[in-house]
Amino acid sequence: MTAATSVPLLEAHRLSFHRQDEPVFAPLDFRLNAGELALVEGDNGSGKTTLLRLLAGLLHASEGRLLWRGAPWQRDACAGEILFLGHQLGQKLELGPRENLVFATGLHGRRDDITVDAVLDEVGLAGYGDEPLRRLSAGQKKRAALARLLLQPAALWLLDEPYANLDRHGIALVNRLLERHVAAGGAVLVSSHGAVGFHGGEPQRIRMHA
Amino acid sequence: MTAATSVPLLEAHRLSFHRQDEPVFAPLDFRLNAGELALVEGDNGSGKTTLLRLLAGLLHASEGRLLWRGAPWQRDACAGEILFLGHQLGQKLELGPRENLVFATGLHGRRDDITVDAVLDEVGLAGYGDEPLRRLSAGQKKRAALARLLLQPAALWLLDEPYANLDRHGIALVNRLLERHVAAGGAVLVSSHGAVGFHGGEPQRIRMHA
Amino acid sequence: MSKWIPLWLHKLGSPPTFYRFAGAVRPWAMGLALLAGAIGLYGGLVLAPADYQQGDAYRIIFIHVPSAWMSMFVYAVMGVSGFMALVWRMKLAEVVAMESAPIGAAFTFITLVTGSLWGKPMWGTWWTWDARLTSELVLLFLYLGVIGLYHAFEDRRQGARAASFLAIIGVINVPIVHYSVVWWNTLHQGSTVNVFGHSKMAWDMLWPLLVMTLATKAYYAASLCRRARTDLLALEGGKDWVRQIAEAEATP
Amino acid sequence: MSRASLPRACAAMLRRDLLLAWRRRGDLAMPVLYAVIVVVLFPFALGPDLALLQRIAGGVVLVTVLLAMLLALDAMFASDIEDGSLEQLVLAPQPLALMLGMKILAHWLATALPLVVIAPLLAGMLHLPTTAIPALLLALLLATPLLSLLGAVLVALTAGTRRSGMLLALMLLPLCVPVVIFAAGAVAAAQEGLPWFAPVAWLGAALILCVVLAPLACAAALRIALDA
Amino acid sequence: MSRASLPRACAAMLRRDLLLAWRRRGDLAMPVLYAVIVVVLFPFALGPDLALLQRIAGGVVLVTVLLAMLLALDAMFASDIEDGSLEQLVLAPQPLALMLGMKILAHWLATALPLVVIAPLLAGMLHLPTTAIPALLLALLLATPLLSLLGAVLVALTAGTRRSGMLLALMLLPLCVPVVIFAAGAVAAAQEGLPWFAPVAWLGAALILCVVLAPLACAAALRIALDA
Amino acid sequence: MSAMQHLLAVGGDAAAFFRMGGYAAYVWPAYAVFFAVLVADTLAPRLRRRRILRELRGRLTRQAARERRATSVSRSP
Ligand code: HEM
Ligand SMILES: Nc1ncnc2c1ncn2[C@@H]1O[C@H](COP(=O)(O)OP(=O)(O)OP(=O)(O)O)[C@@H](O)[C@H]1O
Ligand SMILES: Nc1ncnc2c1ncn2[C@@H]1O[C@H](COP(=O)(O)OP(=O)(O)OP(=O)(O)O)[C@@H](O)[C@H]1O
Ligand SMILES: [Mg+2]
Ligand SMILES: [Mg+2]
Repeated sequence: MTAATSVPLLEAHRLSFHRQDEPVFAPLDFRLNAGELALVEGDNGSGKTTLLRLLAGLLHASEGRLLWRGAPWQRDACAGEILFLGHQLGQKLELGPRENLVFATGLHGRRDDITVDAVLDEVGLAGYGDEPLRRLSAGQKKRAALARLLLQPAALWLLDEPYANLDRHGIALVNRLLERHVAAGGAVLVSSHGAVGFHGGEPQRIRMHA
Repeated sequence: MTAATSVPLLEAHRLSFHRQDEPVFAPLDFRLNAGELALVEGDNGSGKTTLLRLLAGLLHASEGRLLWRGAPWQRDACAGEILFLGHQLGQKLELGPRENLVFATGLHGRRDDITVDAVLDEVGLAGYGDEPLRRLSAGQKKRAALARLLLQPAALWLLDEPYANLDRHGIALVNRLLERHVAAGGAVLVSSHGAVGFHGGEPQRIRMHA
Repeated sequence: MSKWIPLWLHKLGSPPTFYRFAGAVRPWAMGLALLAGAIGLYGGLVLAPADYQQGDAYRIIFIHVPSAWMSMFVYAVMGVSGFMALVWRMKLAEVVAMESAPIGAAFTFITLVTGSLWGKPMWGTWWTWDARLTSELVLLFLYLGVIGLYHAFEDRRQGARAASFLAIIGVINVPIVHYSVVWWNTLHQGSTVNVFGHSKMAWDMLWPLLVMTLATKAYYAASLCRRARTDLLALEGGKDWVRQIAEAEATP
Repeated sequence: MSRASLPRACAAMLRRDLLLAWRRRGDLAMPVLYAVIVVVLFPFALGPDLALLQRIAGGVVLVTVLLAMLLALDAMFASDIEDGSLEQLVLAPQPLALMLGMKILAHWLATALPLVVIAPLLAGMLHLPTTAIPALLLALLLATPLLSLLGAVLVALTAGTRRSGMLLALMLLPLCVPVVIFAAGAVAAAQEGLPWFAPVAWLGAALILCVVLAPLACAAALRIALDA
Repeated sequence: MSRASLPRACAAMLRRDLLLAWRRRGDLAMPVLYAVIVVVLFPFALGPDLALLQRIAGGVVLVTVLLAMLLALDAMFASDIEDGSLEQLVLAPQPLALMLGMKILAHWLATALPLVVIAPLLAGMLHLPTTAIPALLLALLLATPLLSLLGAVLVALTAGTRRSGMLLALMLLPLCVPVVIFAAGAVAAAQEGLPWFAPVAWLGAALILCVVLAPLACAAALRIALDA
Repeated sequence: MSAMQHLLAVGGDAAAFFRMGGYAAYVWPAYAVFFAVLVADTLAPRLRRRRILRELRGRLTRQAARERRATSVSRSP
């Protein structure tokens, strides 16, 4: 994608989030450069999902500072540069994978170097393009959501447990996607309980403590 | 739990299930004795979930025979002996883990040797007993569902991806539960993409082919 | 349980056999329907004299009453085959029940429309909310409900079973339609035709009515055969005998 | 270990559904509010002609209450299907019909009873003569559980489908018509000072029949609809 | 790579929502059927007195159509919140207000328009004089989008809460009343052969104001509601 | 009176026949609806049959293609 400057893409200083005046996780400090991958680690309920939603701009930090490309985080500055994939896949169960993808590209833009069919093929949904998602298995639904990673342009990926429900081919697929994105200068934050097999150097680890 | 006779608990002969007259998986043959664990393996969309729902009695087999303790499968014969845990957890999001558990025991009966509080403690939800499930993290919801395994009496467990969304303590917990159940003479069918660490001998494997 | 079903029925119940059987029956039934229809209409529209009270308007009777009878008859058939579909899980019974529904709905619709067209000159209104008219309208809704429920399911066989269940529940409405004129005092005519005993109707008018009744019954048989054949093709898409038919018809 | 006894299972079912209703009490108040809105809007839509309002009051209140019930009916099993609770219920060793009967009872208590309670208020807003109010209440007390029971069977039938809303309405209409006819007949008779026992007796007889048969039908329908 | 242009994004939004509406057409037909049921039930509840029916026809059709719309309003964002689509919309680089405007448009096209189309039929079933039908249609064509827009703001406000149903109804009632008054005024005037331009003009003015402001308010409300 | 004679007698006045004693506006639409609905009921399954067979042939071709691909893939490694 774009610039691999010396300014980190994302930088957090003593970042924390409170629910009903109680901190969900201890204040965090980290910086993520373009071309880097960071793992968000922690036990169930330690606040991984909360952190990712915070970074995506769906929640407001209660304390601390968040910088995007060196400047204070602002919605408009990073609009369209962040791709967030959460526990809820954001896909319509009545539509097929293809229709869902086409809508997503209409909203978020798309890469020129790849077609929808090629994407569906790559995530292993060839032949299922027009089947309503409701009729797909758990793993197939997940793959349909992952297809967005291939098609949409974004500098930063925020992936919440992308490996859940996938078989070993699916896990390999996610690892391949991560490597490719990082190699192309993108940055990734992944939360996961194992299963990450990343071949591009030791990733940064962000540990969550409740 | 009960008898470890020579009659297998569950026996399938050329079992298959059709959707719109097309087979979802190739005809299956297997037998499961009390005190045994079987892994259901297969890629995404190969029919694991379908098989487990079939065995639970939620779907009707299209072809083949299914025997329960040697006699043809009948709803009444195995009512209350099967515990099924699917992708959907069957828990009410408005209720807390404790309320959900109490309801489940009201419906399915309960073991005498353990209390609800002890169960919540064991699955790592101590202190979350009265929090509505809606406010729990993905992994915590899963644990609330798994608590039923401890509290409910059942000869056969049918678990569909019990490891998804769990951290390593959670995975260890599931493995511990499986071992204990099998040691007590229960039988288990687990579908999973890895993560099973079973110390009670090499489990039987049921491979699904579309 | 399937032991109770006689052997010949069991054999006929196999889809390819029934497909061929229905194919053989259909032209005969259709021929009978056309012939009886022609005779009945000629008798009713041309030969029968005008009514001394209603003038020529009464000639609607030759389609109204047979259609009204069919609307109830078809529902009964649907209910019975629906019951068989549920109890014995017979594919053929499912097909018969589900393919009867649109035909029955068509006859019910005809009854309602011809009834209102008759009501305007006779009662001075297209529609009143009296017991027979309302229960016939309810019958139409029941048919539509059955059809809708059938198509709402993604799995056709499951849809057929659910819709059969609804059809069975709705069977109570059939006696209500029939006896509504007895139980409630209504605007609509009471029973005037009695096939076995003494009818209140002149023979000149009665025989075309009976012939038209035969015609509609034959038409139902013919239409059901065609629809059942079509449905079997859809249901048995995975089987060889259907594939052969598909490939055979691809050549022209 | 102890198997769950039947009374305990029934109690558990009833308790859970009422608890859930309480937790979602906002959603529950919806039918009531809806009925109030209708009754408030009518005078605005028709103009404040007292005699006219009085003339239609009984009918409007009846139709409104029944429609408000229909609103809530659609959701009877929806959330249970979505989160898999219904599967667990089907797998439980208890007789399904009985459990469903409990669910229907809880649903009626939570949605229809409040409507019946405010019905006199609604009737008062439309100036229904007080003499007709006992008839209205009795008719509603018989008609609402009847609709709950019949509706439950149909909702169960559409449980496996995606487009349940329309179908449900389509299938319910034929069932509503006779109920409305008898209930309205009772109210109209009472309003005119005539005896109104006969139509209410019919409703009662239908209710008794339904209490016995509907849960069984509901269980059968549900088993059919979920098997996919 | 290509950023999505604004017109393309709008088109994508509209297309998707209409496609979804089509896939769930069963649910969509629900308000229409619901309106039909109401209109069928009324004669039963009130007795088949032609003059009476004619007298109340306009008001009943108006109230029925608006209520049927309210029914569907609740679901405007519900499924999008549940499956996370709304989050994705908020994160998209497009102006949220515009996207929501498209959603409201699609919702109106899919739920209100069919109601407006069958309104003359409903009016006919209740024997409304044909002279009043143009006024009824025009009043509905202005009143329904008004309600969609206002409703959307309220739905957005209640999006994050669990008990949205009651809140929504409670907040919508005060908004419905003036709309009903003006619309019913127009129909009543037309029925009596009086000029009915003034009330319709008021509705039109309100609609124009809302078309501009409601999407912005909706976007602001949604951002507030989702941040939890 | 033979049927032929009768036809001549009545059919001779075709206009009167079509007038239906003043009730033409009710009788003929009724018959028209009767025939129109039954004709539609006859035609609908024909169209459906054609569509079903077309779709089935499509499915068969797709399946054949998939099988060919599957065998070639399993041979390659
Ligand atoms: C929309 C209006 C009408 C509807 C829905 C309707 C419906 C029916 C039905 C369902 C039957 C069959 C009843 C049975 O055999 O159990 C029937 C029979 C009949 N209808 Fe109508 N009808 C309508 C209007 C009329 C009118 C206007 C007339 C004539 C004035 C009429 C004359 C008859 C006669 C003579 C029979 C045969 C009765 C018998 O012998 O059983 N109908 N109608
Ligand atoms: N409700 C449904 N209707 C139609 N087809 C379905 C339905 N559910 C699943 N399928 C199809 O049936 C096949 C088997 O699905 P199933 O959910 O059993 O797979 P699975 O082995 O559990 O996969 P996963 O590992 O992704 O959970 C898939 O190809 C899927 O597309
Ligand atoms: N909507 C909510 N309202 C209130 N509390 C919440 C909500 N969602 C999560 N929590 C609480 O916040 C904490 C962090 O939850 P979060 O979902 O971020 O955990 P997580 O690290 O993603 O866990 P998991 O691995 O199970 O997904 C948990 O203790 C949870 O109980
Ligand atoms: Mg999480
Ligand atoms: Mg699965």
